[in-house]
Amino acid sequence: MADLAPSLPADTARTGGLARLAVAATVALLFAGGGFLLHAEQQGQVIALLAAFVGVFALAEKVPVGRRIVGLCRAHPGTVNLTAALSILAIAAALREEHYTLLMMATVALFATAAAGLTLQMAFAGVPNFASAAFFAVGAYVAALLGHTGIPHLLVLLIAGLAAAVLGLVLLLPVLRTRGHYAALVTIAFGLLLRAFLEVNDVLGGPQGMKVKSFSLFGLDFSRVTEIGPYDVSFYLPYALASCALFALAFFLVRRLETSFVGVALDAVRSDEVAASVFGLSIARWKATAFLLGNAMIGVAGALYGMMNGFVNPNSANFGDSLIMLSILVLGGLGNLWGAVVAAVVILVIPEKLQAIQEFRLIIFALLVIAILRFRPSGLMPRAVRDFSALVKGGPR
Amino acid sequence: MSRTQGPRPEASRRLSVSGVTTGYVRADVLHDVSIEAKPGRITCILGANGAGKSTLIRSILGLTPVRRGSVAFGGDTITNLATHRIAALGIATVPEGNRVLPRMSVLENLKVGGLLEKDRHRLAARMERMFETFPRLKERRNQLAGTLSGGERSMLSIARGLMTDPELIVFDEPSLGLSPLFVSEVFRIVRQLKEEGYTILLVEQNVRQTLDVADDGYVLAQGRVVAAGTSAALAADGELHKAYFGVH
Amino acid sequence: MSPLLACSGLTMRFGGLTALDALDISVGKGETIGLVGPNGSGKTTFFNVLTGLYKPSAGAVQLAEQDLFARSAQEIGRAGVARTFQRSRLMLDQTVFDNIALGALNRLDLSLLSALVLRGRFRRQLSELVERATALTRRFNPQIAANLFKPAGSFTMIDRRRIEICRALVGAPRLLLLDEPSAGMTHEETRALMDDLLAFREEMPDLAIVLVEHEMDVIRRISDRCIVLNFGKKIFEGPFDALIADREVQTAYLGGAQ
Amino acid sequence: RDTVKIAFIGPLTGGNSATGLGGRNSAALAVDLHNAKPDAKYTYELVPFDDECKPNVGVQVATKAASDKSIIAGITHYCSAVAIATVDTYNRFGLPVVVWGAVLPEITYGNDYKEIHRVNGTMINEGKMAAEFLTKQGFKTFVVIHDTTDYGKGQNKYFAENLKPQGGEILATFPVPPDQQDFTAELTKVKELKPDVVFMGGLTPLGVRVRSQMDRLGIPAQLAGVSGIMSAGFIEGAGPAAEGTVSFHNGAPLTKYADGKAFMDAYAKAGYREDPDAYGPFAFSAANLIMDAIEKVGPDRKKVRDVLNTTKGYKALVGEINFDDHRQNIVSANVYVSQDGKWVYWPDSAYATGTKKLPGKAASN
Amino acid sequence: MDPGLLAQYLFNGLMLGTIYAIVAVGFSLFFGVLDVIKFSHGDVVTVGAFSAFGAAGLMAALVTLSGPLALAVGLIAALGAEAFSGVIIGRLLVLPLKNAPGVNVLLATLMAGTVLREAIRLGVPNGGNPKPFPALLPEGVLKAGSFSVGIDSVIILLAGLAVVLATHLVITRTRLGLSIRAVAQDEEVAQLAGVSFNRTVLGTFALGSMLAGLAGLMLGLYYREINFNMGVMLGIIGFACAVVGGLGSLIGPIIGGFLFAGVQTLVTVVLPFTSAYKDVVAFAVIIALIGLFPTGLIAEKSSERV
Ligand SMILES: Nc1ncnc2c1ncn2[C@@H]1O[C@H](COP(=O)(O)OP(=O)(O)OP(=O)(O)O)[C@@H](O)[C@H]1O
Ligand SMILES: Nc1ncnc2c1ncn2[C@@H]1O[C@H](COP(=O)(O)OP(=O)(O)OP(=O)(O)O)[C@@H](O)[C@H]1O
Ligand SMILES: [Mg+2]
Ligand SMILES: [Mg+2]
Repeated sequence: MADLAPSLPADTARTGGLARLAVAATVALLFAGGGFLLHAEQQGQVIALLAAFVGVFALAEKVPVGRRIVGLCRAHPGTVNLTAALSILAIAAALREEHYTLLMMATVALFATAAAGLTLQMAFAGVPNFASAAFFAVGAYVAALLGHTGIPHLLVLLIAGLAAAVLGLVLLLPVLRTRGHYAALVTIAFGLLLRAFLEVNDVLGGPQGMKVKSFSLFGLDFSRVTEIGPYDVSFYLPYALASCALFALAFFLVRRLETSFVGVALDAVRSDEVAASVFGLSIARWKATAFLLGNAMIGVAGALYGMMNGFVNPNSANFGDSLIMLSILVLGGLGNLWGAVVAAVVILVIPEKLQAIQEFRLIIFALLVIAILRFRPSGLMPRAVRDFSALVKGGPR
Repeated sequence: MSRTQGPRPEASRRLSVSGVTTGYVRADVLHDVSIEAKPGRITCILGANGAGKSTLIRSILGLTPVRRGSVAFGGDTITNLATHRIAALGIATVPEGNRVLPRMSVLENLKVGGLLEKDRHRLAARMERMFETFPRLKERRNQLAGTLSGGERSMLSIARGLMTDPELIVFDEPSLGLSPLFVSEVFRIVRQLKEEGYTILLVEQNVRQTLDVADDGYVLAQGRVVAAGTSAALAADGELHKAYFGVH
Repeated sequence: MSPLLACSGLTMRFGGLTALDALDISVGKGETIGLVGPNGSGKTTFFNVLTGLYKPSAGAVQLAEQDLFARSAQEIGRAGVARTFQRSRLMLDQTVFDNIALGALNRLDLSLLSALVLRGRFRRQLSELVERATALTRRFNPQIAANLFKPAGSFTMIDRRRIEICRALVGAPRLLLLDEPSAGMTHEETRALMDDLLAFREEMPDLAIVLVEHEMDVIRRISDRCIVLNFGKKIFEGPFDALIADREVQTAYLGGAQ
Repeated sequence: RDTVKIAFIGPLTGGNSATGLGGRNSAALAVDLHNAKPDAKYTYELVPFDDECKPNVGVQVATKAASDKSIIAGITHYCSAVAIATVDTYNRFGLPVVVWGAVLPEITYGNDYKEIHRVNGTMINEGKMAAEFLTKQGFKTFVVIHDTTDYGKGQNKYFAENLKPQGGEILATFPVPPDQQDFTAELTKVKELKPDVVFMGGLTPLGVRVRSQMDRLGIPAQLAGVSGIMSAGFIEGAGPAAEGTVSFHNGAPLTKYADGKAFMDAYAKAGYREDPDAYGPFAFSAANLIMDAIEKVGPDRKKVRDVLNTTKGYKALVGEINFDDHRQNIVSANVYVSQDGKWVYWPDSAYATGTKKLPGKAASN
Repeated sequence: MDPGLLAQYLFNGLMLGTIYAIVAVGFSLFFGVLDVIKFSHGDVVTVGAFSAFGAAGLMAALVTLSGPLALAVGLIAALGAEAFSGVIIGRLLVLPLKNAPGVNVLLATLMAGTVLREAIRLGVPNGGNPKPFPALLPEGVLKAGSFSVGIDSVIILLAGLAVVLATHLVITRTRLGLSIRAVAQDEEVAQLAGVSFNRTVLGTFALGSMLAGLAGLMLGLYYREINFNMGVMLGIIGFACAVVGGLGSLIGPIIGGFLFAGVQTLVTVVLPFTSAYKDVVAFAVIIALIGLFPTGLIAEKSSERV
């Protein structure tokens, strides 16, 4: 998790079965913990779990074995992702009747998907976006508008993404012309603007927003699902699965881009515009690509989120939620999508688990985030340097 | 270049680094390094790229924490003292890599260099001197330092370092990026400063000219002192050459 | 035949200051020019104008008949002009390979399609590039070649310099601009660097190089022709020996030293 | 006695937490008092949730509460935006809830969900009462300032609708964002228009700002508010300037209630950090309503729901509770005026008896 | 339109602009020192208002103070509390994070803001409710036809402008200002020149926060009402003004402040029914302006070169 992987030579990393087993075990364990956290209700359990996670991270840092395992995880992304997918399915199956848990699971997945979009924009191309919640909401509004027209909902998701991207175009010019805090302000302003507009203007339901039709896939209306085969399940189960699938897709796209020349180009554009342009890269092209693609992802996630909640309103476009998505990105470790998942759990689930402390939730949550930023400045799981050697036959000599 | 009027410091304090080990996150860079800069003399530190010269300078100035060993200036131990305190003790520095304050004008850069000097007149006089030595800086007085050319930056960073009235002056590769004309100018300045009684610690790549001006010298290689002595002796020393071909 | 690079009347002003004053400079295929001059005489500015980082105020620039006057940096980069920077510009927290790859990106397939789905093409280009980068860096220092996927920041100044030169070479440019590659190096290190450069020279006979240096030995060793700038004007053009002899150059640039 | 869980949901953090916490305390008080009864069949446990006055958070906690089988019923929501967003959830999971503070009509009238009840009135009563009362007082010209949330917009809608038949005239309407700080621009415009009344459809913070800034700009007009500003906060916040502000709220003053005194004493005795605020009594009544229903039929959501549905003539702190066919308590709004640092029931006020004059009056005639 | 009213609008606009400007100047001060956006600034303003409120109230409760005296107490309390909280935030948050990516600091300070806000809400009795701010300035209004302003407003306006100006002078003219900017641009060089890094940075935090404290006090005095939420929107607007004006200079944010206030007022005045859209318009204007002036109205002089 910490960027210590490079410290172990490529060949040992490729030592087969045993290593893979260790990796699989580790990941499975982590996810088991996560699933349990989702489910746990007693404050005691929650605290214990949190402590456990902190401990794990500490070990991964401090203890040689921990570092070794971390290294192995880095070296076997395939195994990690496969195990992760299986674990998620397992969790979903185990908690199939737990409405609330599944709802949170879906929420985490969808926010992580949005974070994947942000990753393209901020972690790779370095284009700030402080209006992610706004684009998220745009997706949901599109879903609200098109949900009940006969258009198949998969298509609606696509259109939602498209719409978010297109709306992003409005900002493109100012965002491309400047950078840093100036670009940040443009997006902040846009978010506030959009929210205020939706609230004041009644065409899109005004402050009350709009109802969104629940997602249905090939005629199967998700919110009607009550059992699968012999099992009773929560109608949130299909949503949870769909959301995780969506995240998997986003994960796949982002990782592919990262481990390609496009990824190199984006990183170059972020870290040195001068050098990048001197060597023939078009800054505008890559920033635009990242910004539009990212917003599209956010929009799609937002659409599904809207369909799951059954409504959308201006409130969901507020600055605060944009910051939540941003926190997920930063706390997870800029550019590391598994980090984003962990952070999403921290940001979205922990506060819910803290219901017992009621009005003190917000302040404690804020302190928690500060602590993370303070003691893990590069996030819970910093991004590893791009190592192509796995993709090259024999690796570099 | 003659320094400004006013009492000239009879440099009396010696800088002594004893058994210093230090480094950065990764690993130690200096291993048990001991050097001395005697009052009123020019002491040079030579060594290949990455030998640890700048790291040594940085740990003397409290910019890179000393892990083992100690640094003393005259009576006071200055090991890991806050940098601005060390500076206030009378150590002026021209840091590596012609560093300037980019969003400030040339003039403001010099003013920053003179922050320790309370006396307005001496400040003004010194500023004039600098402009005499580096006419280019005078022309560019109001240009943002960040837009200066490489060499102009070097000039500025030297001039800034000389704006106070210290006892010891530390130069880390002052001639970086300077044209031959100004390289020799820099060495002239160094010699001059010595004549005026300042103590000088000089890091340079320009071995021949450096050994010409220096009185004493040390050679670093892979973070260790591999040779020490009078510059004359070093000039003859074979170790020196080894040290240089020793790298990569 | 006409020269590879032909600049005429090239002028660059910064407010009141004229950094380049009606420069006529031409560089032939496979030629190595030593560009020298006092500090602040306009050498780096010349590079910045050539590579499109500054928009020239007046003049004409042609690279192999292609008009490059006031073109965008990336157009010029694509046209085959590569450079290093006086103050190193590596992306320190990215790998050596990423840094070097940047030099070749504009010749590679950057379409989203091949990045996402048709990976075959990408993988082929990738292994080629890794080959090239390995070969290139090994020339300078096998240590670099062995650690292609380590962050550039973990290397010493001199290795970073080398990496930067490799980045400029990997795209097989027609014109290579080197801005004080030897700054901060000892004579020996400098010599080693020059040896490596000359070695490449052999392999790329058509590559034209403009080299800015304050180390006269370097200029002597590798330049076919020398140009001296002062206050943005060309005050000398000719072989090295003539340069050394030239009065104006001595007073303006060399001083008593030589 | 075995334990039965009831959910309380309201804004415990953020801008509306004052009312939210007041509501929670009142509900908690109800539970404690009930548990203290010797003849109670069950011991009740209040499970509070924070909806942050955010719809999406609201849906999350609503789901959490509703899908928790051990929770039998809920006392839910002060913010309309949240309440309207969560009705589907309660309906789907069959959790009977009693809304304790949100006043948007659609919450009960929007659909016909058997699970949704409401003890407090809607903004319709408030708007109607406001229009009638103000015109009856002889005010003719009005300027409306309302926030752009559904609350403010609704208040504006129903006030305007009811004002026309009464022959009042609205000179201008200023929709403003709920978190706006500076109203001098709007109010200067108002100064230009010289209305008899400024009608303020918004919450306490807005009300306080408008009131104090009217004062600063020397605008003589009468300020009329809505339930949103009927809080100790308004009086405290606007200070002396609050004097003479009228407001409409579909609850009678505690002192008017039979058990009002008892409630206040018990509340004080329990020593909560926050005041019950305007909606505390409703939360209190809702809690009792639910607990009595459970006492009747035991901890079974369906049964409890049916009992609640048929509530008629239930004696609660806030007076008789009678649900109409949409399980909406039938209440008529009351007029209040802020007098000597208190909200005073209009009929008892010095203004009604004529010993004091509403500030706007001087201007209007 | 009646000139008196026109004057009234003008004055309101000026007043609002001054308030925005003070907050904005605070932002660009921090930016100037550490290249970080200290997003907790808005809430620090709130802290200032509340500490002044608390102190004045407390004193009033103990002894009966004359307006000016109570004001002094309030002022001292506000500045004190601010200097303190500023140093705390600087020490615990910003200094340790100074090498982390800017967005981290931004996030950390945002959270710090939340902490302050919630602390006030929970700490102050009934902190969720707005509080009346005592009128500590001389009463009385200046009237001219339909134009009327409180004497206190005038005082506040002038004080505000003075403060902004003073800050500008400190930064551009004094040794402190020089050290501050030096530290901002290269802390090591600054230290080598004898400037204490910590003292300078913490000093700046104290200074900037005291600016916020003053702003808070003025807000209280002007609106006669304060609440724990007041800093949020103010913070964002202040940030917007600072950036659109140009982070390079201190004049930029001032211009930005008056511009933003101008737009808001104008929209309300010209088309009342659209007053709800005034934020929409104002932010649209911001976006457009950045599009036109990528580095702010007072463009940052480019100091980067290769
Ligand atoms: N900030 C740093 N972090 C990690 N390692 C560093 C850092 N700075 C220098 N090093 C390493 O410390 C060693 C010594 O570096 P140093 O700069 O002291 O050498 P030097 O003799 O000054 O070289 P030069 O002649 O290039 O100035 C080098 O191997 C370098 O890689
Ligand atoms: N962006 C700029 N703004 C203002 N002046 C500039 C700018 N860039 C360069 N200059 C000035 O133009 C002149 C030429 O600069 P340039 O960097 O080309 O000199 P150089 O020949 O490279 O000098 P050196 O050998 O020191 O690198 C310098 O005096 C410099 O101050
Ligand atoms: Mg060095
Ligand atoms: Mg140069």
